[in-house]
Amino acid sequence: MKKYIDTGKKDTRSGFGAGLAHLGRTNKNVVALCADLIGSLKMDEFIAENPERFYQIGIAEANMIGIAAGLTIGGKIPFTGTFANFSTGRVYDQIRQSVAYSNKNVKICASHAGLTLGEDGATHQILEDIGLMKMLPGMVVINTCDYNQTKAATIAIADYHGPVYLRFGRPAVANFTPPDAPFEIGKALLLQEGTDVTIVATGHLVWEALIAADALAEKGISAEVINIHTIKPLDEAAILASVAKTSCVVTAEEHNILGGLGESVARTLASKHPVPQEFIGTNDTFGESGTPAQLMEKYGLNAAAITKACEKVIKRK
Amino acid sequence: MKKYIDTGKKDTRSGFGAGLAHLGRTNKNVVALCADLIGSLKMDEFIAENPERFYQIGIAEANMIGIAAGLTIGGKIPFTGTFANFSTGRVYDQIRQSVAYSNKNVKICASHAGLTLGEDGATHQILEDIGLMKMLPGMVVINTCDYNQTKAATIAIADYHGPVYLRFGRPAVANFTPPDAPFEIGKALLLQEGTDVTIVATGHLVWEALIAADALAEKGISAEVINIHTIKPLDEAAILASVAKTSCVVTAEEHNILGGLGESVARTLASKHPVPQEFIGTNDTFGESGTPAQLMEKYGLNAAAITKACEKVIKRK
Amino acid sequence: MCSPHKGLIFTAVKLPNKNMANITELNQLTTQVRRDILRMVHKVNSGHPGGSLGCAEFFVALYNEVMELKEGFDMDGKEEDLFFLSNGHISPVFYSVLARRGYFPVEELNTFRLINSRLQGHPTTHEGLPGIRMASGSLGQGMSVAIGAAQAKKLNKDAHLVYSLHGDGELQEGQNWEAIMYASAKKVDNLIATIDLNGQQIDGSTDHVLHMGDVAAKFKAFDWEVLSIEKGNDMEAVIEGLQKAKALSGKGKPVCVLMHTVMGNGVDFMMHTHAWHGKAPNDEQLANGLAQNAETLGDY
Amino acid sequence: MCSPHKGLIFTAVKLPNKNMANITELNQLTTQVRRDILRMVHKVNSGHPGGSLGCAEFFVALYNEVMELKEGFDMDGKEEDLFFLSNGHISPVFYSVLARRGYFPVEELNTFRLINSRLQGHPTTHEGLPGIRMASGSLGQGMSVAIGAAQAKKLNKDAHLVYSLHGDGELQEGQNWEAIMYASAKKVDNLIATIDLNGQQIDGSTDHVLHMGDVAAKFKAFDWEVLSIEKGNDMEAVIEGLQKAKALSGKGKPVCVLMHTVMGNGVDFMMHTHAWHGKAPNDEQLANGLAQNAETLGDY
Ligand SMILES: Cc1ncc(C[n+]2csc(CCOP(=O)(O)OP(=O)(O)O)c2C)c(N)n1
Ligand SMILES: Cc1ncc(C[n+]2csc(CCOP(=O)(O)OP(=O)(O)O)c2C)c(N)n1
Ligand SMILES: [Mg+2]
Ligand SMILES: [Mg+2]
Repeated sequence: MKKYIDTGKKDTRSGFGAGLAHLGRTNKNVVALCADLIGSLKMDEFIAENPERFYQIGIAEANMIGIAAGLTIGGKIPFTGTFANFSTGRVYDQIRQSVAYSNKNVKICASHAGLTLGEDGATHQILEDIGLMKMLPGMVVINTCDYNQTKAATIAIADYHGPVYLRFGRPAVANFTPPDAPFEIGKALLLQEGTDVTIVATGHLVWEALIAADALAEKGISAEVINIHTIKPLDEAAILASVAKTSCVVTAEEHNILGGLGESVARTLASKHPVPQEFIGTNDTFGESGTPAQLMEKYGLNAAAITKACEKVIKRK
Repeated sequence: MKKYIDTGKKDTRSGFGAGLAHLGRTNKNVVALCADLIGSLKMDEFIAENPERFYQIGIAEANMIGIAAGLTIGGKIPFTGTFANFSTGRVYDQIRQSVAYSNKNVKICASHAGLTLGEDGATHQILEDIGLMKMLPGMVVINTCDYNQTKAATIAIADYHGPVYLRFGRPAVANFTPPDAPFEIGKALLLQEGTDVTIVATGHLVWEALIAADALAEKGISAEVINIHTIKPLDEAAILASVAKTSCVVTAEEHNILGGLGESVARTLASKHPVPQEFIGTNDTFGESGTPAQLMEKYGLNAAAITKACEKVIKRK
Repeated sequence: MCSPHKGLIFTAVKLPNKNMANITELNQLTTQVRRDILRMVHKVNSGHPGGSLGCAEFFVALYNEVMELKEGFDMDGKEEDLFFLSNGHISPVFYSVLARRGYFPVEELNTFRLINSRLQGHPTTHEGLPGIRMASGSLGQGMSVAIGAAQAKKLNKDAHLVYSLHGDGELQEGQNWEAIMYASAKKVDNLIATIDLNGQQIDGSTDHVLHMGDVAAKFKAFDWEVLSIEKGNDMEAVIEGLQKAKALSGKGKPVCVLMHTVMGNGVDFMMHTHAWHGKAPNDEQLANGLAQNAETLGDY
Repeated sequence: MCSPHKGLIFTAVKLPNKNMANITELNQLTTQVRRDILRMVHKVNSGHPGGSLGCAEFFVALYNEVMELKEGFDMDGKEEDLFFLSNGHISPVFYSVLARRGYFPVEELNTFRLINSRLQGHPTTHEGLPGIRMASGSLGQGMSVAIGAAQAKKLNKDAHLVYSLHGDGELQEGQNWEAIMYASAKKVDNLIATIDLNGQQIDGSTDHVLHMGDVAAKFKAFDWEVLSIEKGNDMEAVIEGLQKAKALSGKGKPVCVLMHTVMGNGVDFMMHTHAWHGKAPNDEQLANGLAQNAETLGDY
């Protein structure tokens, strides 16, 4: 088995901030917008270096999306930044019409996604944003797993022409992907090869999936781990190839099991190759206040939960 | 096979209007709100009879949802009315916080859902509202199939305490369910028994599914047809019982195949009983202007498409 | 009044001679546009004649007298004035004026709201229709978009202006007020937003549906430059008003033009009522309406 | 100034004697509330002290002097005044005042933002905390809710009032302006909406982030009755202002109270800056802050 080393805990949003700062230096068309959450989104460096290319919108997310769409007319590549909830559910119709349907080159960058937002509680912990964004035709949906990957993805999406939703999070988590790995939109990463079960994980749960795979290996179970950083377009070929070997799958996401990655995988498999699947995600519930670790434990979103789900799904083959 | 008779084409939204008028007479706590679309929502009768219980909000859907939530405090049962797009995507965060998370007794009633809205085109043809609403914990999601069922559902949801999303449509379609059938939230209706394939259909596609079942019968294929008027909570038992017989399923909805009923069914089956499934719905595309029939034909949402999908899925068993 | 015209676009169509554009010619074009509107919505028995007819002078003036336009069409629209229609339901007037300005063949008006058409019920970029830079239809989004485009122009050191149009009922959408607050706070002074103050929306008059009070006072309280066009269906008044707005731009404030129009203007039985907001005339009504607007430049 | 009090609620807690409530007692309670706020956010190293401290006088006045409250708590709140907190992030002050008013045990403040608590980061009905009738946290939604509750009161022929609080930065959200336009158009005159004009939001002063101009002029242009409390951290001024607002209610217009407060008020190093909008004090800072607000009614 491959060994993955945590090179030190870092928040994914800082990866976004670093990527954006890099773009500020390398791509003059990149502009950034924020709705009164500069610090949380780690946009300070970009702003300090490119004040004329930053738009402080105030607490008006709908206006932010519209302005971003307008800025593309004239050749700008706008990166909008706010919490995931206010990046998606708050402005769904605005994204739908002015960005997705109009095919504008807007990058919607969303921090504090999911339960790991922590103490602010349920009003801020969106667990539906992947589902919201994946339903929009033409929208690319990315959920990165660590600092390095978030930085790479931020840089990569500037070179892709079209609407992108980039989801990342608040807490410091293991940073384990190579700092120099190029980010390829839509290309799943096979992190661990295995034969008994496929784990398809995204975002913060990729690291948990790797821990689960280790735990399973100790029990003699060979788990394949796929980092599905891009939820749309989904790398169906990678998933089908893996399931062809393992004949069962566990999906893992920091998201409601209704509407998210898990259901995309279930649809893909039901269409092509039906197999037993277990769903790691929140079970149709709102979150609550607590520390990220407490919440991930309480709502069953960690390595232990993934391990159990793998054991269960294998029995269902 | 059972025979279903179209007693005359009627629009489902008129069923809503009739149900609301009935409630106006029978339940003094029912109030109605509209965002400048009274005629389209068929609210005229309720308003004429209960002017003091009607709130004209103007073109401000977010405000409408908030006011509805507030009206529940004091014991009112608010029914909000606007197009499906402006009932959901436009106000997702408002519904999320002020209705779903706050568990307010608001009935969000949405007309002109899906492609059959017709000539107004894609900005108005929401194909994601089922997915949007199903992801909200505690939200009941209903998509009725004809005038009679819409009227019955409208009346029934007033007696259920909690947030409800009721989806219906614009065009006149076959009216074939019994006018006196009680509406039971969450209880699937077995319309046609069969052994070769299960068709799980909702909304306007239920009638198409019945036509498809007839066509299949002529080819010697026995299709079971389930009217899944309630998408959430999903009647999993009914679906599993049927699939236990037929071992394959076709889902049919006037909605993107990403995020909707089809994926809910796929998740259910992947968790309990994986079988081949085909998805009738729009294939991740925006709609366009055209007549309802033209659009349903172009985007593959009719009896012919369901028939083909059934034949395909049976081969995949 | 005769601003330099940057030439025709695409196809040679029946346009008033740009170098001698005069009020009579613009009025003739307006009458033809009214015919187009009526015929378009009649043919498919759907669409929005009321607001379209009321804004005919505005569109004709804007595209044939007021805006500086480049030859050809590209999405970026650099070094030319831009226009965004926020109240997308009045697409018929937009399509007619774009076609007759040369953005696409006038004959294509025949495909309005038909399946597989570039002339969708509400304007869209999705089908590649020249002249359209943003989808609209879901109300309330256009001002934000126009602001973004205006700020891009500033960044690009492009001195051209951005125009937008909004319904009065549409102003009930809160996103407008986010945009209105932002535009003055950030000194977006290359934006001229016009409000179609026809006093009507779907369910009745704006007074009846949601009384909007003094709209001018609201924009002023939000620190905009505000001017009125009292006669929004008088070509000279519209042009004069828009030229005044131009003159007020670039001085640190966004400019709002409150344009008083009559819904359904030019077709007597459609005037002054919300009834024709989104209803097509039948055959007889069409004939009546066309009789009131005699052919000038040739029907499509 | 001494309105009749409709009695205590639930538990016997240290409350100023309602029948002889006086400014000194209310100020003592306010100081205790400030201690509660500091200790709550310090314990979990998260939460929003700045806005909470600035609104302490308002909450104490509202719940102990201004509102008519029934005994007990039910969701419908018929025949009593209601309050909605739209800027839900200042939950610490809300929780402290509710607890000390008797809605739930003061000791429960210990559970603020902990897992399995009824005292969520932002107020919610989801965990059944008495005193809360609507979740907030996502900004901009509370005025609509308050309007709905006020209209339900009218339908119920309940003459009580509905109060709400909103941040100044929060007013940048467009939904507020939908609600503001609606409330005057529909004569929702049993609503008293207070704005916490502290001039600060997350990224800096409101002037810096998105200059809001003359807020009073905006409300007036939207046809509201507007009054100001210049000294929003002076108990007498707050009570006087709210009583004036009460007197203005019922006359056909919604009432807006522009309350000038100091963010972080009562803790010198937290005052007049956005820095403490959402940051908890460390141990030393806590000690310092508590030293500036000596215990009056007993810490929880
Ligand atoms: C967000 C949204 N809500 C509702 C509608 C439905 N709708 C279309 S036009 C209209 C009335 C618009 O009134 P106004 O802006 O005054 O336009 P006019 O009727 O004068 O043309 C409404 C409510 C919509 N298109 N978008
Ligand atoms: C819709 C929404 N957008 C953004 C946020 C993040 N947020 C929380 S508080 C805040 C600033 C609020 O400013 P103000 O209303 O003035 O409150 P104050 O800082 O004075 O307490 C922001 C942007 C939010 N909670 N909701
Ligand atoms: Mg109008
Ligand atoms: Mg503030």
